[in-house]
Amino acid sequence: MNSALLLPMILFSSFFTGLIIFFLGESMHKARTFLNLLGAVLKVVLVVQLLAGVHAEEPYHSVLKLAPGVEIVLTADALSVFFVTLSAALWLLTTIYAIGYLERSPNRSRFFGFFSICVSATTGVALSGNLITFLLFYELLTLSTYPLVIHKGGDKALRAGQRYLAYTLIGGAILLFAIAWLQSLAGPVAFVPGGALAPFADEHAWELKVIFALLILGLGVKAAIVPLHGWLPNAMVAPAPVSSLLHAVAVVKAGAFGIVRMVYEVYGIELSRDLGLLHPLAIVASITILYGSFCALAQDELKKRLAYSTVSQVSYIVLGAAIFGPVATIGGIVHLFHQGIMKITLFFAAGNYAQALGIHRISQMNGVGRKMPWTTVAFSVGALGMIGVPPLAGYVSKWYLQKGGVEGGEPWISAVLSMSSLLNAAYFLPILYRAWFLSGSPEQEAASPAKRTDWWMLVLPPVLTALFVVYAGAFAETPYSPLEWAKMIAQREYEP
Amino acid sequence: MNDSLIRILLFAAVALPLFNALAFAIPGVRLAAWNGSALAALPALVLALIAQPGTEAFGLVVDETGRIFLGFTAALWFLSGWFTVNCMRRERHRVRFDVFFLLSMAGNFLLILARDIPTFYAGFALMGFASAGLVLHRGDSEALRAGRLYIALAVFGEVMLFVGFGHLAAGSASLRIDEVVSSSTSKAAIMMLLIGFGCKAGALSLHFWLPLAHPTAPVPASAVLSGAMIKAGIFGWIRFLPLGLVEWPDLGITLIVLGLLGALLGVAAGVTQGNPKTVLAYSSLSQIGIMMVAFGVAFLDPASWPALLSALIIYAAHHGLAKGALFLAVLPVKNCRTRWHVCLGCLGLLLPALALAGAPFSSGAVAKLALKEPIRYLPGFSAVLVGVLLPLAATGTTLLMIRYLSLAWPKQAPSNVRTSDDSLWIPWGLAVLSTLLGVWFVPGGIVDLDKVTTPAKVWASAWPVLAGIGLALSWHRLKKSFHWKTPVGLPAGDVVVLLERLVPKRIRKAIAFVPNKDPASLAPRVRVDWLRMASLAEQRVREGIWVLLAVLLLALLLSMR
Amino acid sequence: MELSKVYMLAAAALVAIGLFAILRTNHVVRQLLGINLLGNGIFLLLIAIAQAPADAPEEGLDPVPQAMVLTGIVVAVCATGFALTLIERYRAVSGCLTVKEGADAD
Amino acid sequence: MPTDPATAALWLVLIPLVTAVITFLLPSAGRCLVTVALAIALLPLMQLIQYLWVVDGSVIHALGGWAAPLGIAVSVQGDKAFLLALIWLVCVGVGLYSLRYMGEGYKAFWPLWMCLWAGLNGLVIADDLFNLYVTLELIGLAAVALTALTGEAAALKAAVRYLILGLTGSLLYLLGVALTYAAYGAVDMPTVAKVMTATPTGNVAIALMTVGLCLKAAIFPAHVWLPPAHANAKAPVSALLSALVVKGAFLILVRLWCDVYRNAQTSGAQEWLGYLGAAALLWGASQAIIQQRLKMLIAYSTVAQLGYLFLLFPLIPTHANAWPGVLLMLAAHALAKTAFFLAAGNVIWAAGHDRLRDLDIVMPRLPVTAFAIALAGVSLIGLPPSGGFLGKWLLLGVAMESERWWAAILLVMGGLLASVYIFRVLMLVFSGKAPSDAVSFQAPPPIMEWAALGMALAAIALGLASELPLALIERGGRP
Amino acid sequence: MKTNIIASIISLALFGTLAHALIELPTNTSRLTSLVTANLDESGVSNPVTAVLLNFRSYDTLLEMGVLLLALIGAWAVGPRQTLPGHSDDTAMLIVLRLFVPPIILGAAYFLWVGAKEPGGAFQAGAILAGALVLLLITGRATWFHRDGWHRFFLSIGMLVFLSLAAAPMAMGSSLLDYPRSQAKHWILIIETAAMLSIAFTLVALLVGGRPHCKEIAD
Repeated sequence: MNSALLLPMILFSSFFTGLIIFFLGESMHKARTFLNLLGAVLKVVLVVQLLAGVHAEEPYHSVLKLAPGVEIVLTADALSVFFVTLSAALWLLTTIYAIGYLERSPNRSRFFGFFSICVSATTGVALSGNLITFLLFYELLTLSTYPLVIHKGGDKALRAGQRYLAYTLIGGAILLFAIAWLQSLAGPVAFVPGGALAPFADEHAWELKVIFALLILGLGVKAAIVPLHGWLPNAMVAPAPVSSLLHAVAVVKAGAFGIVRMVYEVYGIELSRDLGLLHPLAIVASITILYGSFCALAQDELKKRLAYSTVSQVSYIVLGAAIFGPVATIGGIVHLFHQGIMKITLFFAAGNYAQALGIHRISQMNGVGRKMPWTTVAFSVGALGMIGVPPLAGYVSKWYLQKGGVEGGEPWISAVLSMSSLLNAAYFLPILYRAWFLSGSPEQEAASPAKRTDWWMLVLPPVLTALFVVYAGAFAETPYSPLEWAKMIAQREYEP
Repeated sequence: MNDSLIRILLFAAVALPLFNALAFAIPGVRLAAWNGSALAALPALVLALIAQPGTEAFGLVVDETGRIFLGFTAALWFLSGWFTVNCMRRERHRVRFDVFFLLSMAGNFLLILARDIPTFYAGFALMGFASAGLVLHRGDSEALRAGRLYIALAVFGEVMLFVGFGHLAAGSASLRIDEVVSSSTSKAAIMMLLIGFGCKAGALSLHFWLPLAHPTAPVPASAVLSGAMIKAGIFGWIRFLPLGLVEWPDLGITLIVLGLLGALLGVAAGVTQGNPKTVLAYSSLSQIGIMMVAFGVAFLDPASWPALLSALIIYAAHHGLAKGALFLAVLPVKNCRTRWHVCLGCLGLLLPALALAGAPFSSGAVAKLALKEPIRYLPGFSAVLVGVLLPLAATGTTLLMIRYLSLAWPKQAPSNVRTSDDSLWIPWGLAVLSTLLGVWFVPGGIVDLDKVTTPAKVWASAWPVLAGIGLALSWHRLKKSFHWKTPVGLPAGDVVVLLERLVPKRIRKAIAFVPNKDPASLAPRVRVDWLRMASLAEQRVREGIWVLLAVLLLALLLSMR
Repeated sequence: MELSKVYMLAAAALVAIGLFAILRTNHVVRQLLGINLLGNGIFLLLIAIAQAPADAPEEGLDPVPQAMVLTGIVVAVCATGFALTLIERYRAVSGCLTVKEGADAD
Repeated sequence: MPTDPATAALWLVLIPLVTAVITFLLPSAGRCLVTVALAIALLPLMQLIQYLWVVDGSVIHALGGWAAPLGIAVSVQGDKAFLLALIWLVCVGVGLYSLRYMGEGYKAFWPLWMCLWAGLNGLVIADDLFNLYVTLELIGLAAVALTALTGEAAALKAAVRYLILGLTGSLLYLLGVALTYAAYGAVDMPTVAKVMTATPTGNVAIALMTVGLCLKAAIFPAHVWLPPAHANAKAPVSALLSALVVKGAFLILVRLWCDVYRNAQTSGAQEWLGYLGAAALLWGASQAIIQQRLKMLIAYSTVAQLGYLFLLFPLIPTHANAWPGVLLMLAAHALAKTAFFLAAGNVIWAAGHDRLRDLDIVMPRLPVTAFAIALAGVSLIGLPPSGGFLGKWLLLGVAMESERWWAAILLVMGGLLASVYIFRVLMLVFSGKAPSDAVSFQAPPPIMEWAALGMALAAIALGLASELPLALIERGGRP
Repeated sequence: MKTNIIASIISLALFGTLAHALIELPTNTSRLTSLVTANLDESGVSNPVTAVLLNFRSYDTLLEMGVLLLALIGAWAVGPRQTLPGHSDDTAMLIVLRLFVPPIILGAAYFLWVGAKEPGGAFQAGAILAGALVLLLITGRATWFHRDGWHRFFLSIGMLVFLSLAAAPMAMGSSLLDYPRSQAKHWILIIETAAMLSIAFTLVALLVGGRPHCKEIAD
């Protein structure tokens, strides 16, 4: 497949299946499942090919000219492929999980249609080559995830949807304003390793600072940075596959990915440091990390607690970007992947509990380990990974972040990280303790999970991702692990 | 040939317990795995015996100290594993206990054999969390309290280690322990690591989980907890602190003071305890205190570190084996079947107790003397301090041992009570034997026999024991004549009782402060009057359209002047 | 001031009166009358413009404004005819001839 | 077929007129005649665009062989061709929809619509001020007649108010034309432009013309007739009115200020139009948010979107990107608004009413219409993939270059306000209410739903495949 | 009362600005009279106004006829259904009919013909003819209302003829409304007669208002 065609193929493989699914009737289960899986598998295959290509430093570039100074550019560099692989792999698992999860629920064609469009939007965000393309897919992501958030209907969902829209659209508007301003200053800005704004730094220093603040504000909404994270816990009203997709793969990551892009490929790490942008960003990220974990302590609803934990975990990525030095970058970028797989495991498990035993609150989770051993094992692996227990993925990213922090001359970062790990332990370990050691009240004991023929659809994804968490952590040094890829990214980022 | 054998053994040491634990998950294989937990420690034991120091494989290494630590730890795990097989057969959550038992074993071996920081830290964390399972095993409220404390301290310790390792490895590219320790100079790292490993070892001010956790855990678990896992903290100090490289006098002194205080507190609190296992826990506390003194000395006078190292190794080995034997004794001794069993039990108890107290010709004496040797040449008042106080600690230990014996004296089981079955006696017996012989046959022959047998040395190790016995006898007579009741015991885990009353109220209030309500419900519905006001405004514009157009016309004309 | 200026001012007056008639009432037929007045005022203005300027009387009337007036008148007639029909239908349906800015928003 | 483009454009005026007369003669044959007319009109349109593609310049054509100041001239250039194509596309969409919507009744709809179409085409290509008055009148009367077509009290009242204000507006415009003739001796735009100097009569003329045209274009203070008229008319009619009719007057205003009265230093006055635009943007959106009826909401959204066009009015002659941006904005709004009104027609066809509060049972059962509303909404808000976004993007660039921060912020704010009322409608689709048979529901015919969706897709396509239209607009210079 | 004051203020202001603008009018503005007289002989008519109306600016007139037809269509679409006055044999009316209708028709024809030279033409003739038709209408003899087909034909004859004659030159290669210079006079005459007819009938139809109630006119 020649290289110019591969990127649009990846982008549209899930888009077209999504459109077709839209118009499938509700009753056509087989056709819909087949199309879903076809789209997912096709995308994974193409992404693998892209992986090989980018590893071999092949150039991938396709352009669609819209207007003077407005071009849709798709490129595939190491960072974008990293995010695309994450979204493609996790989308395949989430699709399987969603098919099992929404077994008998209404309007599934609509759900899977928007589901596929949302992922193609995420791929678009990853593969975008310049700011305008990024903005295009960033807004498309908002549009395609809104119907997913309010899929269940009912005024609670609608209210959550309203909040979600209010935040994301305002964020999008700010981003639009900032990008337009940037374009009026520096012409159409493309993503160039090492940043493209250096020549404009001297006379526009002040404006560039304000624009950076606006960009972070715009992206911060999706990356759930503290003052702008309000929508995330409320979006938990969505069904489990959606909240897992939102938190692990699509929306939240798009925000964090955007911030990483801005710092490294629009402003460039040196310019950001010279303009003194990194320090405030690091402070904001740290506040988010601590605040998110602290709030998670107080939540009794399982998904709400996971949501707040996401708020804090995503800011690790931002923190990684905000510390000058390749080691911290590696930590930040690899956490992009690790947080994805860990958080999606937790949400799959949460979804299983809700679906099989009707458990939504942590107080009801006593003795759930015995009843659903595999799911709870996956949940435990995910939770321990989140805390940063060594052999698992979370430890690797925290280790690099902290090492980068110390080397980058900011020791307070290791204090923040350790404080956050403690808080993580404080809100995850009680859950594990309830699941494994306590036995539930008599009627909970009796409520055995409804035996279903396709239970594997629900249990297999979390176990797989849990295994992947262990693989990414324990075998971090092997050639094709996320850590190696992150090292390659950091190396390309700092070398040009 | 034996090189590939050693490589297999290295791998098996860590892998066997792990796979054994995982085997439990698959229902079919469960039965076979059952008695596997005993054999899981064998490869490590064999490895410790035959491996030459310095062999490396799969990211694991067996060096000098590692080999000895591995030796006595593997022995202890093997014996308590064997003990578990027999005593836990009828327990309710048998499978869960075995899984956690095997996982802790794997973690322990991994951290001893680790070559680089991540592997060490992985082993340490695995052992930490798995052993929490052991502590929580009984599941009643007391176990829950001890377990929560244990986990809290374990996590705090790990986080400290995490930050410490970060600072330690800041400069260097590679993560091998030896390279990293030698290259790093950051003082913060040393402090962090001290605290981190202190939590695990139960150093003073971080010790309050120990007297609670050990008694509530089942017997084999507490044997391993007290014997092997505490030593992991010591092993961590030995491995990671730049002893012999950095001279840090004030840290040395604080360590010495803390050590001695710990030793004395251990004795003071332990004597008044009612439960034999708690007494033993406090005795471990005091022994750790003594070891801390050694580390303090190392910081004061880095040159003395090699000697101190060998002393510490012996001391750790001796304490591990003795404490293991004493803990394992609690169950079989309680209700013996026959009189013969009773006297055998007495013998079995006396020997390790004496060894622990440091009676002459026992492993304890050897260890204590080895420890005193380098301290004697210390400059200044610290030498005196150590010279006098160490023997005092020894007497304290003797007192504790006597208290323990009085509590756990073997009695003939009355006819109606089920006696402890004989299978328990064999592993216990072996444990006692190992305490006696172990130190002597320490592989590599660190100990040279002649030094111990000189009369001066004999007397030096004898008088503290005798003083201890004397004190106990006089105390006993006084109590009888004045009918004193034994004074009310300090509640186990003294400091924690205080903490529990103080802290929780504030924590709970802080957590409640976090907004848990759904913020959307806060926005009052304001739409209605807005609606009326807006339609009125539209009305106004409709009526006043011509005025507005006239104003527009005027504005256009004026602006064109 | 020559005759054409007088006509122009008269035209301006007619326009003003027409506008006044439209503005002061919301009775639709009166407003329509006002519109016709306004239209005639404009046509008068156009004719006044068609007058030859004082300094070149020989040129006579400029036919283009006259043509415009003719077309304007036809358009005005059509508009008024259609308007009256519409108003008649409006009265038949809603019973009143005024378009008050009533409370009902639409 | 004629070779020179101006004649092709004139065919675009003649075809609708002829169809109007014939449909008047044979009322029952209205529907097929109009479809034929729409098909035939494609020929001259294609030829016009193809010709302009080759010849990069504005073509002026004297009608009846008489040169400009005496006779009437007609000119065609890139942006006018784009507008003619837009008008044709909207008429095709409305036509397809009305085939089934009007059915056998309302025979007068077809000839009135054809007259409207002829008037619009005439207005776009006209170069003569008086001719513009006649086309304005033609459009105005046709629009009022179409509004009153339903015959209900509310529609008639709206039609009467529209007529009164419309007639006043065009007469004020005529007064302006008369004064211009008096001041500059000609009514032909290029001639007047050449001889233009800042005389008091000229100033008064342009002021009067602006007020008249503001009334016709329903810009902020003069928007009062628009919502009732557009809301109570039939769906295809309100689509035509909102998308095209109000834009006609705006186009004349642009021609007047940017071509004719360009060098009579009137830049100060144009600022006022910019402020009017800002007021319209805010007023329209805030009113739309609180409306209780779907079509009123859409009508007020038109008032708001017109604000976009006026916002950067003063910059049109000076900045390169301004005019393409405005045109793209105009086209995207036309297509999206047509889709929105046609979709509203479907909803009313299905539910029998358009009270927003009770639509949450009906909307979930109209997936295609909901999708059309969603896509149209995306373009109205100005979210990326759509034409609306591209227009807004270009205008943002212009606003930033000219340091008009308030305009830039308003552009972005407008989008946000629009999203409030758009998603208010879209939320109804996800109400999750089970379809109860207590509520009467009559599924609209598929062609009507697909027509609405087609127009919405066109609005989105304008954003993606915008290279062609933008190149067309660049052909033949700008105002 | 308040609206009166506001209305008067606004209209006075408008009067003031208009007066100011008109007084300031420069007297030497160029005019199109000379141009018209120069091309008058080619236009095929001697009356300059008719020349401008039907030749130089014939496009305006074409659109204006369109507006006329549009107004009618609108009125019929919107207006209420009207009932035509019944057939009256009142002798006085008969006498009036016989006395006035023929001269009016003759007068209309004269005005039509004289338009080429003197002020007159299609619109004036149409208006006069409408007068005659009104007389017929009042006396219930408006037979053409009852035959819908013919009635629509007469209403749209003006537009039909004008459009065909306007489009003819395009078919012959030259542009719209470009009458052949030589026969311009005849073409204008044909257009004017057709226009007169349709103007007359439209004015009467507008007078009636909506569409009349008749048996054979299907709605």
